[in-house]
Amino acid sequence: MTNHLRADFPILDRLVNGKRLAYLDSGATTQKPIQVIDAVADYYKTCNSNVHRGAHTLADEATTAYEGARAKVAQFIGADSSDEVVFTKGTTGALNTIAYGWGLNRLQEGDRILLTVMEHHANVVPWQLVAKHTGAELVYLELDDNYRVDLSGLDKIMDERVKIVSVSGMSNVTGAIGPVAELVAAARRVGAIVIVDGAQSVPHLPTNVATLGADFVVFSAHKMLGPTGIGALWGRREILNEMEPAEGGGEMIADVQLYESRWAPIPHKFEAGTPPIAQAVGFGAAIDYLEKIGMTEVRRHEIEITQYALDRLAEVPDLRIVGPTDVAIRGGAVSFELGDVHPHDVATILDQEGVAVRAGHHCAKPLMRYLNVPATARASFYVYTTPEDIDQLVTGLHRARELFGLT
Amino acid sequence: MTNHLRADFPILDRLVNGKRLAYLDSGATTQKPIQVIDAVADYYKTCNSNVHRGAHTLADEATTAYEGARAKVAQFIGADSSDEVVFTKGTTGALNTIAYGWGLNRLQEGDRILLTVMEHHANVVPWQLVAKHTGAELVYLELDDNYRVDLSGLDKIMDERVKIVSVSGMSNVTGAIGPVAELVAAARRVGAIVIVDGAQSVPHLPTNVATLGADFVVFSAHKMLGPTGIGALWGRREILNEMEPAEGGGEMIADVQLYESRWAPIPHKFEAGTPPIAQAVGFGAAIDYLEKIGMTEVRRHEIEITQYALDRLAEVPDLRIVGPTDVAIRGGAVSFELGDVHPHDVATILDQEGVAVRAGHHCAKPLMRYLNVPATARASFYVYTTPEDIDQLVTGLHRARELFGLT
Amino acid sequence: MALEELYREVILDHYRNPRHKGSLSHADFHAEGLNPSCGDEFSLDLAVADGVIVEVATQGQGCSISQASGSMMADIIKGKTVAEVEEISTNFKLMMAIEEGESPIDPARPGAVLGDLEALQGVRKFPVRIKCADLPWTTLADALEAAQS
Amino acid sequence: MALEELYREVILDHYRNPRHKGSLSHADFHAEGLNPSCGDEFSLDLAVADGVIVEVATQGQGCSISQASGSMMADIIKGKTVAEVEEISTNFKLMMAIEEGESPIDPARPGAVLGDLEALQGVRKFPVRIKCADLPWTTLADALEAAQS
Ligand SMILES: Cc1ncc(COP(=O)(O)O)c(C=O)c1O
Ligand SMILES: Cc1ncc(COP(=O)(O)O)c(C=O)c1O
Repeated sequence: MTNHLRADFPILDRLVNGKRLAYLDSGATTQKPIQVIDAVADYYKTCNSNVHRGAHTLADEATTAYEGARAKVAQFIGADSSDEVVFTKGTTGALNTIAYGWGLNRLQEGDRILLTVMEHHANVVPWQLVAKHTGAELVYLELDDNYRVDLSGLDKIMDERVKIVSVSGMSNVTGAIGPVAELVAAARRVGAIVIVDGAQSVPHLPTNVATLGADFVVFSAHKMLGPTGIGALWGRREILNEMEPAEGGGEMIADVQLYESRWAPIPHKFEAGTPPIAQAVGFGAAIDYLEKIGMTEVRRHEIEITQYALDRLAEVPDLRIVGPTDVAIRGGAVSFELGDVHPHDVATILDQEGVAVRAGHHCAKPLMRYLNVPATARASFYVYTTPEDIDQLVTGLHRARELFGLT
Repeated sequence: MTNHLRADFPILDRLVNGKRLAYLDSGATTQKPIQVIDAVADYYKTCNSNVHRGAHTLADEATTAYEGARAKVAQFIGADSSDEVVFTKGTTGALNTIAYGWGLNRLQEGDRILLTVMEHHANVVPWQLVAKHTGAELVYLELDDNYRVDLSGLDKIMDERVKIVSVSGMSNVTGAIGPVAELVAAARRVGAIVIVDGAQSVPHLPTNVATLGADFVVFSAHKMLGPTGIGALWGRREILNEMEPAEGGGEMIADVQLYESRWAPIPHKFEAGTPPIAQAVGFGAAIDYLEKIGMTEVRRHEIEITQYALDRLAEVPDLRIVGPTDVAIRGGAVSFELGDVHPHDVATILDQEGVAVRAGHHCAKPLMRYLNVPATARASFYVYTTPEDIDQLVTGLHRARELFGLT
Repeated sequence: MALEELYREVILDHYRNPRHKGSLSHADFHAEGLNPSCGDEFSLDLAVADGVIVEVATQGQGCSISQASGSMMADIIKGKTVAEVEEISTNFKLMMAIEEGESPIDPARPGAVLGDLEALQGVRKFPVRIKCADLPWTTLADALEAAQS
Repeated sequence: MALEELYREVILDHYRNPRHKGSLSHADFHAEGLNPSCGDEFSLDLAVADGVIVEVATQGQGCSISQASGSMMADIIKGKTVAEVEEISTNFKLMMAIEEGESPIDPARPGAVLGDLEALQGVRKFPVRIKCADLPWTTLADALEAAQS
């Protein structure tokens, strides 16, 4: 398995500490193909302008480029129409938009927000903030022995008090795929809305919001070959129509009077201020790139490379995978522990070998506490990852064992 | 007066409708020099990675680049230290951060937020939203005959009920400079905090937050040669320390437990989620570019070009400037009306001549109502603007008069 | 030249002297249109008797294109049946390429199918301005929808 | 090679067998340190009598560098006066280039000024890890600040 895409990614040619770069930190952010880098630069060189408010040619071209990117995002996730797609700062921005726009205006004392212990801080802290303001409370689903969300108590937990269910489509720590379909079905029965934190799932799994059944799906461009500074919030039209905006400012209004305002139609209602225009253009180019590969192929490659990684890691003594080992139920974020070598030491040693991995709590402290691991090292993959990267990782891990005198 | 900077701006070479581009819409967003465009692209090509959370070389380089940009912004505005600078989505994002972080947590029924009728929607709507949630009320200062904020009633208005004063450093419609020093002095007496919407003032006037006396200054990179998708919030350390975060997520926490969390120190407390990293790098490059020119020179050029524009526009019959005509008290956003030719028609006609201007309410509907003009056309300038651009504008305006049969 | 075709005499005349300006004290149907991106406004009062639009009054604020389109619209729909008005509206949208299909108007030989409205054909060369011309017609559609329900 | 210098025998020994581990039921001073960017934790109990640190207990969680640094610190400060401890702390920070100034340690001839701590010099080649080595010392400074006030 060679990887013909790598030539598109300029950074993969560089050396790190004199070694070939094995970039295994795509769960944190992916690298960008030249097509995306150039799309952003070309936008600035040829039609940069503010959008929507202008009657001149550049403004029109910029608006067309920006709205064109929205249409690409909508089509990529199978949305009914572009105006169900709101551009945000990223996944975190999107979750806060829902927490403040929907939660702050509708939740009441006694209402419940159902999360799982595997959520990223982005899907925990906004709900804590809104719970504090509204008097709503948080409830958590736990995990089974296979690192999957344990649904055995769901019927008891899912009652009329639950107004929001928010779950990760794929854990950024264990790689486990979230039980979205099951939660959607259960939430429907009590009329709760379902939010999917798609930061990891949308880049790695084919996603179709029309068949998914959730009410919101949120994700970040920078984790799917796109620029930093932008993400997307997809919402079901009826819910977006009735939801209040979280932020106020220009572009999101129909009228502003001194003491009150009326909002613009969706999606603009949720896009206060000058949006990340060049970033939207880059996001669109990233989607073009992924569409060209095909998301089925992206997933197939990920299963293949993850299987290879799990196999090779199994050869390393003292190494324990923190996550499911069946590739059918997981993505390509592979957390592990290596004997008593602290993950930060693992990362430092690997870095000397040119291998980039994350180490720490991965913005999932509740999960780390739940699993009773203070930290993990994590290797995570994307379309450009090759077996050679994995081999380099394994070599580095042997070096770590040697340095720490593990035998 | 020729302009030796123009060669740095690739877009200025293009033709619009077969004509030389005269880009007079810098108040909406400025064009970007190649130095900024390249800084963003180079970041993606050489050290792209997520920040703060990594123990590998790329993550360290990305963090250094990101925090280096923060230091540049801090130094540019004369801040005591980098950690008083928070990166936001833009001015609008920054104002919402203050409205939710400070306002939502501290305002109470009966408290007052003092604004002026010349504020941009970004400095109106967030306060309306927070007023609705807290029961606080909005109070407005009006304008004098010279389009400046009328301070004659200030002593009566500024009492203990006023908790927040938020004012534009420079109007994006009239160009009038805001009375920041006077409002700071008056606010001090009653213990109100003062926010400066620096979206227009920071790009165009030398700014020193240490001598300004305000508590917050907010601005957008894209209006000062930088990328879209990023802005900055400067806050006085004590206030940032006691202010609650608006958004929750990764990076902004010291600890997250299931039901409560503790925040990271400033500035990270206010930067939930993956920040706009590449955009920060571009913002830093924009500041390098401006520092090389020097903000005194930026202002000097703006006075010169604005004076030239006002002189040449005075030659156009039926043209009325909506804003002060004394360049000492204004910046380079020049709004005008042309007889009964609607501003959108003016803009369309100018566009055919290659001249880009804005037309409409400029996200300042309260001001338009106050001034009783439904819309204006606005020509706005920046460091690359030349007299030739203005001449082209004036030629276009004569053509508009001709097409509308004004004599 | 495109600009001369856009700003024809008849358009400027409707812009400066809008027909049927005002409001009706006894309107049967009322609708208001707003183009949030530019701020143009248009409001419409209709009095309808036996399926015929017997009185029309409009008010608006905006560019020459939106206001002239509204004035011309008021002129042509007065005295027509609701069904006739709907046909006119469709023809207008076809002419302006707002709806897909063959234009009822041969640009080479302007006839009288849409009367003064045909002068708005020049807007087609300015795609961002088409929504200006369309504002009164979406307002009309809102008013008629209310009439139907 | 840099990694061998970083992970010296003595560092791994302190990491695996931290000295003075635990807490004091009768601590005079207590402080907790956290490195939010990596999650490393360190807590420190001190018993002080007549300006002398008579007892030390530490607890922590984190990488070998932060935990070894804490263990070595506990070892060296026990039995010293507060003034002596402050000098050690300064010397440590000079050695690690955390504070600017000439290092008290000649890298060519490791002496006994800082005892085992000198093994941490290898960290200087890994700038991002310096804050790991420093965590126990900032915690110590917090504890001593409480002692002073
Ligand atoms: C005075 C003023 N305030 C606020 C803003 C909002 O800035 P942004 O759209 O970059 O958030 C602008 C620009 O549109 C402005 O001119
Ligand atoms: C599962 C999950 N949710 C949310 C986020 C937050 O995304 P962002 O930092 O782009 O806002 C991440 C990535 O860090 C993630 O992996």
